[in-house]
Amino acid sequence: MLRVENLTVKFPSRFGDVTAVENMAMAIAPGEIHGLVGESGAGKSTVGAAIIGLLQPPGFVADGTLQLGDVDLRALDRFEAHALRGKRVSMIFQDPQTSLNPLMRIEDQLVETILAHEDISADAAQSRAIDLLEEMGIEDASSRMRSYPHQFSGGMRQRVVIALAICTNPELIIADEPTTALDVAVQSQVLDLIRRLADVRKVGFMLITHDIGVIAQIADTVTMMRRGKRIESGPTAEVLGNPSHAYTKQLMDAVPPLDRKIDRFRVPKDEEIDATGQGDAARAWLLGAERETAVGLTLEGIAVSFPGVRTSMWQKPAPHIALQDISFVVRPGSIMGIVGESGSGKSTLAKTLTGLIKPSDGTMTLAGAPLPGGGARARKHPSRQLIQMVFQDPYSSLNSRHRVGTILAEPLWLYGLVTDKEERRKLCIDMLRLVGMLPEAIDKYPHQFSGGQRQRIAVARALLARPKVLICDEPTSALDVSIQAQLLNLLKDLQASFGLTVLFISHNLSVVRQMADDVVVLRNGRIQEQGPCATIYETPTAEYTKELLALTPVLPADWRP
Amino acid sequence: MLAFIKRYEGLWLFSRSPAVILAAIMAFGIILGAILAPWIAPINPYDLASFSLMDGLLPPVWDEFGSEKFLLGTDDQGRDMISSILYGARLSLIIGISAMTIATVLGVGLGLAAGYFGGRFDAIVMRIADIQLALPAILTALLIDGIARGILPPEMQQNLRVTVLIIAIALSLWVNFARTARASTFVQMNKEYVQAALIQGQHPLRVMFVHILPNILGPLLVIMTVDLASAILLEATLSFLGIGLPADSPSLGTLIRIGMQFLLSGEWWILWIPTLFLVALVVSINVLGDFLRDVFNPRLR
Amino acid sequence: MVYFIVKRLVQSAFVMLAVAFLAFSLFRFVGDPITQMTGVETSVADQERLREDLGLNDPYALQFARFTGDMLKGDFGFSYRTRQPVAEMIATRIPATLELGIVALLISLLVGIPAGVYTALRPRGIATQAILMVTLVGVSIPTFVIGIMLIFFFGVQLGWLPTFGRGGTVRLGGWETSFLTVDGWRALILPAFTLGVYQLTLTMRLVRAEMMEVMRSDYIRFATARGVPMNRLYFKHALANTMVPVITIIGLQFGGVIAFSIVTESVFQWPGMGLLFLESIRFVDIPVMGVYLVVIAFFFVLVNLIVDMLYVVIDPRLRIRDVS
Amino acid sequence: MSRTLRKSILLGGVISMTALGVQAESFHWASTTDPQTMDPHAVNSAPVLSFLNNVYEGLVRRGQDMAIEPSLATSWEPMVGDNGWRFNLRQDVTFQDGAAFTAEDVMFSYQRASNEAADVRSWFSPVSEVRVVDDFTIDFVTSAPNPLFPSSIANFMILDKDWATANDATLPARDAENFATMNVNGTGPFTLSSRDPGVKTVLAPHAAWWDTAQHNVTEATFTPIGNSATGLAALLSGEIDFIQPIPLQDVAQVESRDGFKVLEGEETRVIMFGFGHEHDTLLYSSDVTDANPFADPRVRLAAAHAIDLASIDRVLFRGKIEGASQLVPANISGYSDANADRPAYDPEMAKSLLAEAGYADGFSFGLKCPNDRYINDEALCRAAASMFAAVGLDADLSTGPVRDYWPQLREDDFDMYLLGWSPGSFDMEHPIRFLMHSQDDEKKLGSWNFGNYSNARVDELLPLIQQEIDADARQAMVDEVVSITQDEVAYIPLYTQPLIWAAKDNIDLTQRSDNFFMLRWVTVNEAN
Repeated sequence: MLRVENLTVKFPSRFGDVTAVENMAMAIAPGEIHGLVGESGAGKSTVGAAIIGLLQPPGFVADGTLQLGDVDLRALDRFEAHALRGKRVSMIFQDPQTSLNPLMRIEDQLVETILAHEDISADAAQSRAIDLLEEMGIEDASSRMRSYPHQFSGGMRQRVVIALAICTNPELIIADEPTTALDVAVQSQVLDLIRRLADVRKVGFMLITHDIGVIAQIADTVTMMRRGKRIESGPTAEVLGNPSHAYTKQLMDAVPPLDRKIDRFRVPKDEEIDATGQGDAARAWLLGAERETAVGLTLEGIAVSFPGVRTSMWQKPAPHIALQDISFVVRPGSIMGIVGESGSGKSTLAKTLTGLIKPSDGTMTLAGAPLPGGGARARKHPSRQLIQMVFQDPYSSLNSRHRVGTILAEPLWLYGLVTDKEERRKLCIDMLRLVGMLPEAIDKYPHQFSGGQRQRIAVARALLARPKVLICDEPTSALDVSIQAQLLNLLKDLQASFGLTVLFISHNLSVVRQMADDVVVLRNGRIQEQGPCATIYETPTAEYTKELLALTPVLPADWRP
Repeated sequence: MLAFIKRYEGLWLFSRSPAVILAAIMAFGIILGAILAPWIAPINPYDLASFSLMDGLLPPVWDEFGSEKFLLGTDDQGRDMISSILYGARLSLIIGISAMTIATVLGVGLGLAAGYFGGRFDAIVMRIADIQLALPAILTALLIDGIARGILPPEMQQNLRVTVLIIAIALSLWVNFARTARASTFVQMNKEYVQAALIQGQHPLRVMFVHILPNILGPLLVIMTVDLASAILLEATLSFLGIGLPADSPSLGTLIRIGMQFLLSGEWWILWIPTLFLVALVVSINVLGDFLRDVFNPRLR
Repeated sequence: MVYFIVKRLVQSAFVMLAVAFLAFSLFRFVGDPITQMTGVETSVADQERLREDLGLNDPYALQFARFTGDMLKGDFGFSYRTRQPVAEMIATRIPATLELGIVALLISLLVGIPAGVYTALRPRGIATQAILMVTLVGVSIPTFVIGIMLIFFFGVQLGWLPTFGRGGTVRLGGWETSFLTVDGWRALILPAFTLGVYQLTLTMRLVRAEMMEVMRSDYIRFATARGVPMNRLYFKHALANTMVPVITIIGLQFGGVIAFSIVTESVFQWPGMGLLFLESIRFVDIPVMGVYLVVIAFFFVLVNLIVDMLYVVIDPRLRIRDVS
Repeated sequence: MSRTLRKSILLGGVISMTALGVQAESFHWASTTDPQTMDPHAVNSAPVLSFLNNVYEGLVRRGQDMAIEPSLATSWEPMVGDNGWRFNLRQDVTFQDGAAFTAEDVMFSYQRASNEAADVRSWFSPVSEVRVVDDFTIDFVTSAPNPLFPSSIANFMILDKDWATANDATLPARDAENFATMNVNGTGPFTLSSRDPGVKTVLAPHAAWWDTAQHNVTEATFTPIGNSATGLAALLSGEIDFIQPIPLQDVAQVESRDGFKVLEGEETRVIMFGFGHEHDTLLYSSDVTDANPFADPRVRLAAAHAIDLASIDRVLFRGKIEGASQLVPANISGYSDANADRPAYDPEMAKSLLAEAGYADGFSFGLKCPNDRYINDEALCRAAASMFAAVGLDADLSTGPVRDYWPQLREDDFDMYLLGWSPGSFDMEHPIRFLMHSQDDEKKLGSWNFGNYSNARVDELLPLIQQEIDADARQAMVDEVVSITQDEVAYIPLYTQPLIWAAKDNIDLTQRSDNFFMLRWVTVNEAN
């Protein structure tokens, strides 16, 4: 049905034309779910955009064949192409929060789309819309349809998005990371829906994703891309289960398993600078004075609530409770994993520990001493130095207007650790080596580095405060899986070397499994379950934990290399 | 890599847009002329002994009655138009740049602090901004002018005329900066690098000025440019309404006000040459502002 | 919703009070009204007596208390210059300024929005570049110069349009309108255009920027991917979303329109509040100046209240609570 | 009331374009300032008095040549046995509301105008008593002989007692309005048909006016236009028939256009420089701080010789001004023909005078000028400062709007200043009383003599001049005063302010030198 051959997409720039996709080839049959996999920058979204004719200007298709059934997509003019969109090929975007026009009712958006392509009455379009929504699993569709997008939850919205994409019975749907913004439970439902549509309606899907677990779960066939080129393609089990290409192998090695803990990820030697062999001075410095004892962290009955938004003159707004009755102990020198879906309060917990948010109740204890919360924690409080944090977004966690050297030296002078400027610089350079970066990095700006490199710099910054507790808030969720593997290896090494107490926060159960000694499962601000990592993963007691574990996509056991 | 390219990219875009290059040359030329006025102007229009009423109302040199001594003619006082314009541009730019600078410092300071501290402080600053907005630029300027006239002795008023104008214009411009700085600061406050600094316990002033400020400079720079243009226009408008600068130390606006008397009388050059000059200056600043906006916000390209 | 409006009302009242205070305290400094109120032959003793009569020798605080107290009672005092009640003087001038401001705003919207949409949709077209350049020049010429040029060209040289005043007006109730006569409309063209040019440019640029932003949003891309017809895409989807921020700014601008009408009214001898205000400055007519400021602030606050409510009408996110 | 439907068509009907041209006898005129009130006694300002002279009348009035002629009084003579004047009133005069005019109305108007609330009460300071003799005879008793009294009350306008009483307007409005602020009831040739303050005032002829109408105006509309360019544009585009004044520089433009004419004349206002005579030191000097050079008449004379009036005339005034030798122009009674010479432009003489006085290198001083009071006032001062600079008098010029200017003068805050003076009584006595007599608050003399020029002989002569009935004797005394003040250079009179009006060609009107515009002399001819 869809046939792509020899596709080349170029983007003109002042350095000449940049080739985003080169010699791409693929084919999708009706009812087939074809996974298009690759890390960021692989050009997979560009392929999708080229097919539906929505390349961001000034990008253009330079060469190749794009054939949908009997139609040569490249031969269409502007109007023909637009008429084809929706009618024969449609698209689903990543974020259901932003994919719907906030000012229009769901009904209007659906009816408008149907009427744009089919010559039927508005009533007929409306009843089709109702049927569709019900098919998508939205109950009471005829009245819910009159709602605005913001009145739906994220998962429901993605169903609406799919309904919109499917309402004109297209042959092909390009789904660009359709589940990346969703929690596992919702993700699983949406994936089921896609599967069903492919099976029942015989719609061909082009499923663009970076998540190998998702591909493994539903894709019939897969195409692996890297740097704009096709690496290999074929039936999913063949390509991923028995990778022949070196790159595919690497990628599969880097995927963290859910059901067991591996010590270190296998990472190609040339891509990882061995953290153990370098940065001796920094290592010595970190291991120096007062390093002998690791410290523990205890939380007792912590609750956080935010004032609600006032909407009535007479009623006091109900406070929004973000955390309630959170008590756990982080053993000195251990890694505590915090797992939860979005909205579970895990980031609030990190902010509470770091003093950004004041708990409304409960006590925190650091190394036996009480840890004041929020504004009560003085700027010079010793915990400021002892607790350091690594953030989720490597693109915003480093000040883009400061050089790496400035960023790294900040904790050194702030806490008066090293007073001599030259020494600070030397130590920073050595610390860069320790986290696997080249010394030249010190005079560059953050945006000159990739996400993984920046995350290493962020780790170096945290270490330069000589912390005893390191809070990692989703440190790898913005990274590609191979980079994630490297960073996880680094964190493990550092934790082991310096006896750090680590709080590792993530929504990704597989990652936590690889890192944590103990685990706390959070949901809606409450602890569902806590205990040693292996216990929780192997014999969960809470229903919620069981469900989470069941719904997390895993690679079939027989693919394991 | 990104900032480097961006800097590079700015230059690259610049080199590709002739209008922007022309504007830059024009603005640069006028600014240079204004700076060098005391050295390059044929006469000093402030020195009453350097010109004579006898030379009054001469048309530009290309007119049959023009004199080669006065390339762009003279006004009703016998002042050389070129000199008046150069000195006028000097004064207009001094007023515009000073007002814009004060507005920037005041607005950005308050906006940053409001965005940083939030809560009650933010509410107070925003209410003050509301009040300021309810009194649009011209009214603010008229008010400040009024107070200054009331509380300063007359002889000081003469000397402080420029200062009063600067403050008046600055006050009518600061809200723009404050609102932008506040909004941008709110965005930055949620960025993780700011949180990192807060967690480390860095001093609020350091967080505001060393961390946040450099990251919100882009939009502020655009406002600065656009507001420089508005400040110059506002000065001209105030002068037209008769509350600008006195005629013996004319800014471009005052020159236009004086020239307005000759709108219908045939001495067109007294009005239109300074007007053309003012428009050229403001247009080129605005073109540069547009360009900066495009550079900082690639989506508008 | 009710709470939201009440909150805005309280804030507005606060702004009004502050402006009233400014109006009073600042204009007290403008100059000595007495010399303006009396002729050359009035003796110093008579002037002093007049000053005493007007309460200008009373303590400052007492004068302010009297000023705000009277104003709250609806007594806006009498003009020093004409001895008429200020409320009446301003009230008779409000229609002229409002009609001018509204027409100017309409011009700026009716031309500015389509131009903004066009230039956003065809960012690289020659027409777009031309429009951008023309508006850039338009925004760089002082308003009064534009006005004088229009008078000179259309009034004096061509003789097509009146050069001053409102032309024929009709009184409807207490409202003197120029909308009902041909003459009135003709007189309105030049001043409204003069006043509207600046706003037009701002509106156009704002719409253009917002529109370009919206056109890149996911929901527009999604709507494109579903093949929603282009016109519907541009005007139903994109423009509606563009209007949300645009309306706020237009609300803020309306205050500017009214204030800038001072200049336009002065050039066209348009008998509105601005002209009255300028005359009052010349004659140090403090009560009129003070009340004018308060009225301007009132309009500003009112328009922004309306904008806030419009906002709610346009954007369902503010109207309907999120159920999730 | 101010509903105007001139040529206006309600929308919804057939829209037809009407010509904007003016009907034969309706007349539109404009001036810079709106009369602030319609009350003839509330404010003593030229725009009000000028405008209301079309509506109200006094006992006497001025003719086209400024001469006093009978108005509501048919004749007047000095009282016998008492100081003062008896006025015989005109009979069969009616107010615009139809009420009859009698001596009671004059008495009432006197009481109203001399009340504390009236701004014009100073006109009556010489009056000690007013007596109604009969319905048409009234006596104004003065405390001393006062030959000029009849001509000093030409602007004293009479309103109807019953009307004012009935409408609660027995006193001029002071800090609030009253009925007379917006309404009129005079005996004059025109009455108010609508008024929109600051916007438009429409007058209609008073059908029962006692005098023969010389005008053919059926409706006259006045519009204040503050911006002179707008005003001129309104004239040139045909929207108005007449405007007063127009800027000097536009005279050529108006004259060059078909269908328009310029009326040029001289006002009675003389523009002059004054000095801080009694100051011990200069206030604004950077070099002479221990003396006041202007106390020396030679220095003052040097300043006078430094002024190149011919250039000022040519460039700033386009040849429209006449030099002034004394504080009144030649057409004012009491003008001293014997002292008609003014100091010539002679920079060398100026320099030598300065050297003689001990200031060979000149000195710096402060010069104050208004910038919105007289024609070209600011430009004049800048030109003068430049001319002073040429002889070594380094003037530090400061200009400001008149609202700030008078207070500065009253506070003695100047070394030299600019002043224009128009004699309200159109007699030389007026400037002597206000500008030349030493300051005397009690007798209210020398009240505008800001520099306090003081000469004992002048002070001595003023009361004699005021009381002298014999014209020749009086003129001799006036000549002496002028001579003294010229010798001592009490002021530097510069020129008489020009008066420039513009009108369409088909309008005939009279330009009176007090800048009052009288509708009763307007004829609207057929437009060619």
